[in-house]
Amino acid sequence: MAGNNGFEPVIIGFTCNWCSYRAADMAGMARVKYAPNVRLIRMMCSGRLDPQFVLKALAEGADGVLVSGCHPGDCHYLEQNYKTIRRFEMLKKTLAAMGVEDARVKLVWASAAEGMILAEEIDKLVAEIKALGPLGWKRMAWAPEALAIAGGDHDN
Amino acid sequence: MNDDVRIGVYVCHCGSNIAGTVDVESVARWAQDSLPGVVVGRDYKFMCSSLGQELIEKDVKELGLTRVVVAACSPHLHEATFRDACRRAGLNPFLFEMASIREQVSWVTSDKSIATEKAKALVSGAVRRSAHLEPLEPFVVDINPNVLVVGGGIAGIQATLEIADGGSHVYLVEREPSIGGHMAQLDKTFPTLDCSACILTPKMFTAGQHRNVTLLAWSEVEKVEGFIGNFTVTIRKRARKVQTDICTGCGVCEEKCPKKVIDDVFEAGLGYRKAIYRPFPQAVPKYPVIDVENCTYFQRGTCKACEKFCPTGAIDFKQEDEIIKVEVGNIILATGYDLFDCGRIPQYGYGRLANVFTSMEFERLANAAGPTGGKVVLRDGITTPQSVGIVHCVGSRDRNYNKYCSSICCMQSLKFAHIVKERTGARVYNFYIDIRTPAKAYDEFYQHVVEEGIIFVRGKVAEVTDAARMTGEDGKLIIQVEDTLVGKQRRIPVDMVVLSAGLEPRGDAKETAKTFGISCSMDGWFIERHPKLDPVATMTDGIFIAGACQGPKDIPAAVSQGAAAGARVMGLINQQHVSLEPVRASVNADQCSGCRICNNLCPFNAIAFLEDRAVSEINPALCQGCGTCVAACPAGAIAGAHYSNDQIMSQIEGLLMLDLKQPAPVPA
Amino acid sequence: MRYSYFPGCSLEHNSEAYHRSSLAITKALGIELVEIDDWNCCGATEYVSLNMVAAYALIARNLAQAAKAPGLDQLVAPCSACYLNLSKCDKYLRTSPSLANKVSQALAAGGLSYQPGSIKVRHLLDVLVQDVGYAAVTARVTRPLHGLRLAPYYGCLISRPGLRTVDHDPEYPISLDKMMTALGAEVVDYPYKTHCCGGHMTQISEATGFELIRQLVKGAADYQADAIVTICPMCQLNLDAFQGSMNRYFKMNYHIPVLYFTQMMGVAFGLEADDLGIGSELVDARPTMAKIGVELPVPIPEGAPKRKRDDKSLPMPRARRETAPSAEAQEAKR
Amino acid sequence: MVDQAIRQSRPFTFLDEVQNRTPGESRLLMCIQCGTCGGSCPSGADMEHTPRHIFAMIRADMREDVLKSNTPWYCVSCYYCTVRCPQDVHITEIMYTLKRMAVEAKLYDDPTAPDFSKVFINWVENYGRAFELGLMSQHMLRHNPMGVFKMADMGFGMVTKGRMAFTPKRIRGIAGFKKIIAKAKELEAVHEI
Repeated sequence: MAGNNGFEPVIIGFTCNWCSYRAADMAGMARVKYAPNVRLIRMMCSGRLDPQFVLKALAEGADGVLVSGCHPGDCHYLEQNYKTIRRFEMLKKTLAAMGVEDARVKLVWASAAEGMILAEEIDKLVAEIKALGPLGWKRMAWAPEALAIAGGDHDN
Repeated sequence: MNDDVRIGVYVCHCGSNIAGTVDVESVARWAQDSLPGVVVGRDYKFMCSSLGQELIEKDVKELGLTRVVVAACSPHLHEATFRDACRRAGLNPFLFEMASIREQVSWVTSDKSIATEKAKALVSGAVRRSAHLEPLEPFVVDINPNVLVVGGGIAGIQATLEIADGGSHVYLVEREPSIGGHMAQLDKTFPTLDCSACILTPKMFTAGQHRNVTLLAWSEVEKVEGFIGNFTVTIRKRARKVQTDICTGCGVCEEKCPKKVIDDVFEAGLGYRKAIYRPFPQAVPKYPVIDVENCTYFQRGTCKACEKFCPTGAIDFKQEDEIIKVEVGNIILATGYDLFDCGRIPQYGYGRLANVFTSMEFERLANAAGPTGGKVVLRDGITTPQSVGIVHCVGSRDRNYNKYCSSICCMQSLKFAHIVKERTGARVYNFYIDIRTPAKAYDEFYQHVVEEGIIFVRGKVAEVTDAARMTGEDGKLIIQVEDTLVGKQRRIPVDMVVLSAGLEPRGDAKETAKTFGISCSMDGWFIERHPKLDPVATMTDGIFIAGACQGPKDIPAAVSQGAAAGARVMGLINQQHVSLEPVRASVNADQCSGCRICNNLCPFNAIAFLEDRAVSEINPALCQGCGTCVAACPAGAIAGAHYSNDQIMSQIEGLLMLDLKQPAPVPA
Repeated sequence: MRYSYFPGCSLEHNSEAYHRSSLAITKALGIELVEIDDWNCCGATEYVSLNMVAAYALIARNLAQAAKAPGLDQLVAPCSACYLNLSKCDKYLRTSPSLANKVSQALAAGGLSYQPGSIKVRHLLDVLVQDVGYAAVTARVTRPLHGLRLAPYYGCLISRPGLRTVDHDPEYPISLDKMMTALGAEVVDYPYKTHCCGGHMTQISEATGFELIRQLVKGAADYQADAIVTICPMCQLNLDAFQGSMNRYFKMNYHIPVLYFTQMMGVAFGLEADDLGIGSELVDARPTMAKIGVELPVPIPEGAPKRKRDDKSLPMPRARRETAPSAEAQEAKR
Repeated sequence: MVDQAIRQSRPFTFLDEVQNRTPGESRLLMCIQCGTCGGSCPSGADMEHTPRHIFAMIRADMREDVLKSNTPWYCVSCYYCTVRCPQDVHITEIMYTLKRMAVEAKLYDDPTAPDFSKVFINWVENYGRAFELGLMSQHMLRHNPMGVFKMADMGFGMVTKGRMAFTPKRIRGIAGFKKIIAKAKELEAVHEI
């Protein structure tokens, strides 16, 4: 793999239980080989995505974030992924204001049958983030501030 | 983190499925050495085996584990298995967590060291999350014993009868005026060649008469609400324009109706029906419907011949659609298939060349109750063909159309060959790529047809044309094909061509899936819960599928699935109640500021605002656990059980491998 | 409307009539065709048979030349082989990185460069159908081709390769049918409409080449077509120039004129036959042309055959897709 | 990654070679031997082996027999096989590849078709444009001297109708054009797609 000095990004992926996590299952069953850089978290619905999860991931060292759910209109909970879209748009604006490149955070729809598509999208995302290089938020001076935002009421 | 958390980590080899790519021993050892809270890390050949489960149970008891993490396949496969093991060991099953290192690591990664690293990260995430898990009690709901079956083809009828005979009530919804489905159109059924109607009609009749069956033909499901055990289904009963309580099904109206219409559905476009009609004489229910679009009265305002002649005065031109609601505990979908439209392959000439027929047209042609009374003739209605070419795989196994095998066409084509031979003595060619006859007595049937002198040409037909080029071709249809066993291009003149059309998902399968909350495969078939081990269940509890809506299927397979779905539903009904995941949201009233932001977010209307206390409250019976309100609450007052902020935040930390404990000293 | 124009070698000489009629009708329709400066041969089907990189490099040279023209990003080719080669080359340059790399190195050696995807290659028929439209064509007709029975012949290269434009079904295209109908002609449901004319086969194997020509000409004769209408110079050459040799080879006596669709359009637009290059064909087209010199009375349709009382025939399947307008439907329209 | 490594470590087969030398994706591996190509081919009746058979031979590593076959040379590039192929095998492109390989290996039996291409190319390379009269006369004299007489009336017709030029036309930028061709041929020698 030709890379940015061998830079291998770490990406956190948020998937819903019904479509995109099953798409990952499907990609596995089909033995599709794709970039190993994404580590998935299962939630019941992409509507569960709290923007602070994304900030937390980036602040704690992830180089990018993938958010994935059922296709609009196919939501297991009828319409919650439309709320994901709205929330995601707001999140993007916030991230842009914080200087995070647009390509680092990506929203992908994948139905339970679309393992191939999810794998392709992951490959694309990884390639794009490789081209951007590490995010390195953790090393930045104001990272504690971001962490504070991200941490919120999370007592750990 | 809670200091007295004691976590056990179990890494599965899954034979070589995982161990072939991931260094499972090192993952287990590393987990024990480096992950905070982990007191034991083990690897085992098959964690899901009874020995693997016993290993967990033993550790829970002997080492006092308070959390269990298994790194193996997808939780969709074995989460329930390991939760049971925990329960047996006295640990609350929701203190169990799983990492999918097969589907997400070993099967999708080639490099062993990279795969091992990723597996470690996933295990770390699961371990960190598990520390924050809380014990939960499953949510128990009663199961309404009534069942909805959608689709009155053979699979739906079979499911209906299984359940109705078992004593529960079934609402059988059918879109067409009569149940029976595609099977009612067929002439004979392979491999035994018994007459399709003869074996189907008794079943249709029983379903129509059964005291436990409410038959809703000429009806469609509009809306489904609720969840397993408690669905509310809205059904549109379309207006027949005939009062079924007084109609005797005598058929006089049909006789007297002056408007003839080409019957695209039952006769596959090969025959006619009237504007008021029953698709076929043995229709169940026996009442006719008025086809408003073709009825002279509805189009021009005069006629009413049916009303004039109806002996009981059952015609009701003013009848309107009726919307009814039924309460059921389980739903079986048996919505069947559509036939591939042969006109999509222009080089086969269907629609342009008169004597090119589709398989369903041929069925009607061969059917004694069909437009020719069972005579196999050309489109002129009189000429018996001297030679017939039957083309396999039309629209199947072809990336230009459908890449899957439609599975019924080989046997169907062999059956056609036999019927043509038997009734006309014509020379019959079968053009095939592979002959697939894998079920009981199928290959014997193939042998039998070969013995009858049918000619088999191995090659996918390139084109069918009426453009004669050589002597002997004038006035014929010429089938151009490479005879692959000879290795030469051949042009074979015939009188009749039968295209063995493939099966396709219903044109509206996607909408149906959406209505019932299930998913379709890339090809458009409904997806089963597991392709081998759970073929009639879906990912949505309480929704089952049977027959060709799940994939191409012949009659025996469709019947098996209908019966299987019936048995699955009966099992649930007998349990009387079902435990649901306690993944629910709840409001901490002390923290709720009463801003009502969450109120409009819930599509299930589970959130109510208590005016007197000025706080929102969530009804756990209605909540489906998506967590959208949890993410939205500005005060952080809504807790999402099993997917709390704490749990997800810790999983993020774990996945990023933060704060690993110092490697434990090597034991002496 | 302005487009870059790639005439190709055939249109320079043996199919000059196509060149001339194309320019005449596009002018009549208000389209300006700007010939690419110093274009070269597209290599036909020959070059890629021997050298792949060189074949695509010399096609790419044309794309590079076209890209030099300011403000013109659409390139029109009337020759099907040129059209296919140009569009295929652009596609492979976009999808095959190592080929693209080699081709760009080769172009650089000649001081040129081309950014794949910057030129959209289109066939003349496609432009006339999509950008002008049938209605606009009909509006320009001053001498309707009433009474002419035409066999629309697409040939293979434009209809297929998956590089085809939206209008074309690889097996059963209908745009040319509709174009001819728009001129007032009657089209026959020509079963060979996308069959092959044989390409260079007359030069390689007479038996093969002439047999393909025979089928096409016989098919048109069987359908009593007054002419075959073509959109490709190679097809025209094979069917027209070799029709005599084919007749001799098989001891046949077919006589089916082969004309370009642009010539038919020009005639319908009332342009002079000479300006359209009519008269340069080897199979005499005068009898065909004579038919439209005079406005023939439109024959009264007998109407759709009614089902007789004792008619046992079964209904024909009803088309669920668009097909070429049948003679009946056309009659009904008039 | 690993797949690539395995592919590189095992012996290079004729199949690999054909696949590698076809632009885009040949999908040759996907052939199910159904014969749609052979059935659809307008010149299929005159081929020694139908395209389907050729693909089986390629898989059987029958390099010499494949390259000697007249099959690719009878391909008229009509693309019927390609659009009809149920497995989306890029048959016409593979035929071009086989032609190039046959010429390179000098393995065709009948030189008529390759020579035709060569003569054609020769004119193009020297003038930048095709020259039919030169092509046809040169080709005919070499391969079918009698054909010249048989086709004389056709040629005569073409000339009298002004459809045949007597002199080839040379493009202005012929120098640059030749450089492009030269460079391309140099790069042609490196076979990998």
